[in-house]
Amino acid sequence: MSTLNQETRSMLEDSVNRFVQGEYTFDDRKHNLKEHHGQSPDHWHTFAEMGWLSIPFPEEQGGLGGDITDTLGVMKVFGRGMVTEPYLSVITAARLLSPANYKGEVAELLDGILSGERQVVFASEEPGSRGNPLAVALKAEPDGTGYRLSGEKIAVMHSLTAGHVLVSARSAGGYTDEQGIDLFLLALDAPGVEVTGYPMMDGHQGANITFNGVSVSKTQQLTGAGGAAALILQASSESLLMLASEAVGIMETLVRKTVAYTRTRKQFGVALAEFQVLQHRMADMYIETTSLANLLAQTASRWLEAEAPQQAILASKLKARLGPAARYVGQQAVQLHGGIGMTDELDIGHYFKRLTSIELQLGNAEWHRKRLWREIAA
Amino acid sequence: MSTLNQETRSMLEDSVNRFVQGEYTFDDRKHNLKEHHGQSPDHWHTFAEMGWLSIPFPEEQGGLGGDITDTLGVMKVFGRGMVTEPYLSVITAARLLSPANYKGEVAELLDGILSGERQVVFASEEPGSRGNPLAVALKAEPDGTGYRLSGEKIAVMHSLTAGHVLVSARSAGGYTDEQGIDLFLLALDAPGVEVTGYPMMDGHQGANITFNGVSVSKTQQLTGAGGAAALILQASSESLLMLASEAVGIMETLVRKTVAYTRTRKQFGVALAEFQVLQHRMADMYIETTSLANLLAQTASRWLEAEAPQQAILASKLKARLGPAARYVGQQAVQLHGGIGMTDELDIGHYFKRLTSIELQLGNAEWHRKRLWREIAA
Amino acid sequence: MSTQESAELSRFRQQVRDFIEQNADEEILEAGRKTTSFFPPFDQVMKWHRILHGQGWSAIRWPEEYGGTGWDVPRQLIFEEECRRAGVPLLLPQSIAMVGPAIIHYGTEAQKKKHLPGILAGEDFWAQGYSEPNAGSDLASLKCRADRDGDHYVINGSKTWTTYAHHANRMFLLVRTGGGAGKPQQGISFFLIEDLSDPGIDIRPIIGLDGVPEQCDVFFTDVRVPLDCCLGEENDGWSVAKYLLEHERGGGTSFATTFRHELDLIRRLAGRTGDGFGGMLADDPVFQDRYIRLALEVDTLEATEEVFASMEKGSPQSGPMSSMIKVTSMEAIQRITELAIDVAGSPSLALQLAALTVGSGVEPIGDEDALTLMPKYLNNRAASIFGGSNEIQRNIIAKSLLR
Amino acid sequence: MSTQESAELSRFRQQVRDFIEQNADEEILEAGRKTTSFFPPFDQVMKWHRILHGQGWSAIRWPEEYGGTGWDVPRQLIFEEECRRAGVPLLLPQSIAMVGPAIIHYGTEAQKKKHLPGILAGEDFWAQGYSEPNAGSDLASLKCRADRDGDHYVINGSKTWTTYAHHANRMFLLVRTGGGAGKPQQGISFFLIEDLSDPGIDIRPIIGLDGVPEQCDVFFTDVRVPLDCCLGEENDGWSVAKYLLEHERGGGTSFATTFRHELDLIRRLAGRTGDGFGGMLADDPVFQDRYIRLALEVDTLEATEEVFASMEKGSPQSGPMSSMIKVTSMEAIQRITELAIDVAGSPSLALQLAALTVGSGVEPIGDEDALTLMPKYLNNRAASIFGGSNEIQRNIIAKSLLR
Repeated sequence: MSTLNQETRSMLEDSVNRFVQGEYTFDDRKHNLKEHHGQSPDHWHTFAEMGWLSIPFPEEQGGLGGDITDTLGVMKVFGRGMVTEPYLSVITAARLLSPANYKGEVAELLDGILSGERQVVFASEEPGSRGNPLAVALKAEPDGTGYRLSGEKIAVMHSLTAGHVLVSARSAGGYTDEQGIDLFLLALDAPGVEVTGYPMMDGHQGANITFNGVSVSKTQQLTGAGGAAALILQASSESLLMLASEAVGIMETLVRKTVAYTRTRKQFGVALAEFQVLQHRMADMYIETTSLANLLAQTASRWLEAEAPQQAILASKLKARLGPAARYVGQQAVQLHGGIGMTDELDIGHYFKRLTSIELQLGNAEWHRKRLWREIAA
Repeated sequence: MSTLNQETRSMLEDSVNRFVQGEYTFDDRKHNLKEHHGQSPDHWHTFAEMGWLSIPFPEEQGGLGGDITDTLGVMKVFGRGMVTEPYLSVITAARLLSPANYKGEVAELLDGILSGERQVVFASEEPGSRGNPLAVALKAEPDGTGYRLSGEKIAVMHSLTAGHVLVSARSAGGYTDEQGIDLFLLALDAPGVEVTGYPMMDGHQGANITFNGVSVSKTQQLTGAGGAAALILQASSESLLMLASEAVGIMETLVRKTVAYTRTRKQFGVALAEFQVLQHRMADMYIETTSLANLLAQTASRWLEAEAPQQAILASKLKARLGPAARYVGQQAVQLHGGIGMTDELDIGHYFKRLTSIELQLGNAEWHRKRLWREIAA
Repeated sequence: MSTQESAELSRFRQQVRDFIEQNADEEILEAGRKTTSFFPPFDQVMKWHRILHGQGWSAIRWPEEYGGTGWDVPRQLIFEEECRRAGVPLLLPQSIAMVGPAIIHYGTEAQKKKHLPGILAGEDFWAQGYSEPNAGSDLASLKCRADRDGDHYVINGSKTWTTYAHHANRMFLLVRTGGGAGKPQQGISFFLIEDLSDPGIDIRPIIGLDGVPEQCDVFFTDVRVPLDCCLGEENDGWSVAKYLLEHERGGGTSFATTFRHELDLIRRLAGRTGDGFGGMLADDPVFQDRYIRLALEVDTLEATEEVFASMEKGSPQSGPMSSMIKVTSMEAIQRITELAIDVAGSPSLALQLAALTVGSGVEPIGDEDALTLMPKYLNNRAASIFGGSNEIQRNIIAKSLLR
Repeated sequence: MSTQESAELSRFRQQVRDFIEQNADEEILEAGRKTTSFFPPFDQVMKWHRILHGQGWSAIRWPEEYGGTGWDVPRQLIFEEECRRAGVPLLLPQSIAMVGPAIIHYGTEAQKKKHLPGILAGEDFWAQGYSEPNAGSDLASLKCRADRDGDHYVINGSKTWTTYAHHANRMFLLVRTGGGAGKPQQGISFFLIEDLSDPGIDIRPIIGLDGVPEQCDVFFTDVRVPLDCCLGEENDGWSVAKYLLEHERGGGTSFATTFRHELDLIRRLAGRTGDGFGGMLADDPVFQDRYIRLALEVDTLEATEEVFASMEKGSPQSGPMSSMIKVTSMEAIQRITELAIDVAGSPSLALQLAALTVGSGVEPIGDEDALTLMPKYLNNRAASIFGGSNEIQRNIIAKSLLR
């Protein structure tokens, strides 16, 4: 169960709701995408001001003292609004700086993050690593005072507005080994760091980042040598948890909008909602959505008691169940809207695209099912 | 394309139709199952008399001079009637005796088969061999004048009324190797042959046969030592082809009967056929059935030009496509009939059970998909 | 997926485990292994019912004042988990989970006194008479009727799909007592019939796809029953039926626990079954993928059962979620039985009625774990038909969405 | 799955192969690679059309007397296989496969003379005007109307989902010319519009999910066209439309050939894509199983196309089978594009409109084969909507079964 009390959680969710309904309409979102690549500084300022950036951080570090499950309400509403700001990316990356590493530069950076002035993101995925955060090929070769990093990270989310990046690298062990992975904090404009940014089809910002023998010192290393696997798994698990909540928010919205549309739209002189085949399709959209919502609720209620490896399994289950649910609901929402659902003009297609993106990020359902089998077979 | 002319084929199909409609009603079938384990001597006599047993054998051996594709019309109508007689088993086994081995005892046996007096079946499957006819573990150990056979065959169809069995055994090579497989012809009452017969849930007769060091001579060996793979593949491919035609006959019947039932049966005061969800279900039953029928038609038209390995691929494709089609059509026929479809009293459930049996025999769809991948990857 | 369990609950679990181990004899365990539908072999499950009653554990969800255990939800689940683990049959739902709670809620004191002790003790078995030959999922159109004649009703008509009526001594049923006007649900009463040996009652078992009788047709010809056999108000039987239905879905056995047991069995079998290329099926990633898909469905179902259990019944959400549980659970078990026959392959085609009969002493042909798989596959085709077909459930969900 | 080919056909195949190799330049091949929908990039596909016309190969299914090739079916298929193999774009269907055959069948001599040469040569491109804002799959309810005014019609109304109207110079469309009585299909005429530059015609491209305009809204305000623009009888346009529809399904391009090409591409990519555990996706049996399932669907579709091609059109079987081809082919390509994005994974999420533009010179981010996969997935969501949704097709099939 969550750390914050119910009242605080409700207050937070209400404030997010007001923001999305008041300042993040579909038209606002379009404008934000056009003018700010979907990452408006004003919005980010609001996020900080409303305390959303502080939720899962200890009070002694200026946070609200909540935990990651306390952010799920925010994510769900962000799903409804298709918010493209880097909330998930920054929160899950920043959690790695706190509390164990809260000192010196790291503390300064975290303070800046909570106040909305600075951003950090986590670069984990590599070509062919699918959802496996331990499939690290990027090399960290020891040299005198520190390490030299060489390799490539892909699908790094929201580095556009970030000053720092956390990057996983391997100093020892074989590909996918738990031992031998390190986590480094470095500035995105450090020499040898080459960022190729691009917009994604869901309106979010992505980047591939190449590290051409980048020098890092040992003070930039977040754990003891080769011992970063636990932190990396944490970031992965927490990201998956938050993504699932966003997906539920989107799917609930699609069910609601599709039901509403079929009541008004007529074909052959009859409202679409009168056709039994479409009724059953919507019943199945409801079943898929509610299934994921229930699994998420149960997962959240068990999250804090679970150890890190257990959280990884819970997260994989969520993502594995999310895949088919998101695909079905997204596709059927488009199908039941017909041609208009295929257009850029209507929000439906954008929800669908965001769901598709969530499905493929951090490992798709197929990959997570493989991971789950390995766990139960082990 | 087939060897017999269209007129002969039509005549044959008409005669089978008359038999099924006149002497093989659902009640007749029940009686036949109760009194003759589904294998009435009278029926078999008819089969011989009408020439159905002679279709795919050379004229010089007393056959009609057709090929295996000429039996597909018979099998389709047998599907409609849920005929439980050992037609497929005897035909595909007897084809292995002809024409290369047509001499001496074999010729005598084949003559007896065509005249309906004798029967032979093929024992191929073993525990864990799934659909792979080359997965032979049954041992053929050379001893002086011949071999000693030790091992087990399962799911041997229709040995109840057969006097002889063809059995695949391995004298050399590793499990699933093409080389080193032999095919022996022996009497089912030979010493050391232990038959455990049982009825199957579809009304057909099955048996597990254990070979406890059974002595066979070299004259009982159908090919050169270790060289029976081609014949074995032939029996497997031809069985699959015939099974597919039976399945099409059943599925077409289920579509027809389900459509008819939903027009008369009412719920909430409305004929079931008026419910759009059930209409679409029937449309999908039609699509699955017609897909398989079309694939079968195309396969049959290409069969004779194809070499043995190519036939094996064509057969695997058929069986792999048959699986989901048969499952969907069978299940939906029961579902749309509701409770009554679940009873022993109505024919629907029996069609469903026969389809389920066909699905699982000679390797299910999953196994054949694996075989197909191995072929295209090779 | 188990989280830490409190010491107290662990002690309780051990207590349950010990009791089952000491009291479930081989016959009962054999019945557990040879259960191929939602309804275990009758004689053995009733024997087990009476043994549990001796311990006061036959009605784990009833209030204590009526002889229930008074256990909280975690204890109920632990009890069921241990039952599944040990492989004892689950008690038949008709008496304990269906008519019992309805009598507790709607019964007069006299009705409670008369009926509850026999249910609790496993002395009586109640059959359920809802469906009729021309009213499948459409209960409201039922025609079996009862006419008043002095201080009796006279029942004429028939019921079908009545599970285990040929074993039952009592029966609850819906009959039409009111006139033809108004909605078809109106004018229906909920009757408790004390004695099925009445000569006007004719019970005919129906052989199912699996070759055994489980359901029955029941015919009533001028059957006289006293007026006080009516549970709840006359003509208001629909309310009782609806209460019972929702109670059954929410408060009944956890499907997830039962289904997980089936998946375990399949995985064991796959570990012993060749894949036709020299390996074992359990090592085939395609099998593994299907297995995990289904395990995930079961986990998700468990989550939904949890959410539903904590939900206020009769709320706008509880209706569609109850239908969703029916749809998802029945589709899950159907898909599980499909995986089962796919793993078992052609050996599952042998018809082995004798080996399936408890106490027959007949050995199964082939793997014993495979013996039950085809009967389960066939029997479970009914899961999406009975108790309101899945089509009806989706109609209900759509209706609530479009409201 | 190829059987022996006759020496004559092999020579023909070689001739086609040589011609393509010598005539398809890099721009055309790039357009082939960057095709992400049923409609290749316009400028390049029309350029290829004109090159084929130079060889007399632009209308492979037209009769020779109208400038077609007169090829038999095996030659048509070989031609298309070779086109797919080489990766050249397939010609746009609207002119050659749709309005062309309709003009051949229903046109007056004057209409044939006026329109066929431009279609054949690729000088004209015809847009199709069927759907309207409030008549999606329900064509019969269209409202765009034409009123007679002397020796002209005056068109008012609008059309939507008009593919490539922004590139077209001509348009065929269905308009309402008759009164309101009778069936809604009655009173519809099939018009041929010669000049889309008329100021009363307003064409507005619609941006799709994939970020590019493919469809258009087209608005008509007092557009005057001569009376002889009507193809077939006035008020009998429904017959023309139906003829065209069936012709399109049966006689058009083989979907199977095209889809097989997509599967090849996915398999290649899977051979280069890591599975997250140190292996390659192509070696994963779960991928292999999905791949074979889809390959089988494509093979089955090919068989159905063959059966349909040899079937008499207008027979009781041809109607439902035509709908079945629509359903199974569109579901097959949708599932193929799903496999594609699952294989490509997160790299397919990058939006790369510039790299997708032929001749832009912009290099794709990541694997070039993965560039088109997401646009294809998104674009093909329309496959089950346009041209009579899959729901409509299933209605048609059910109707014919229940007849």
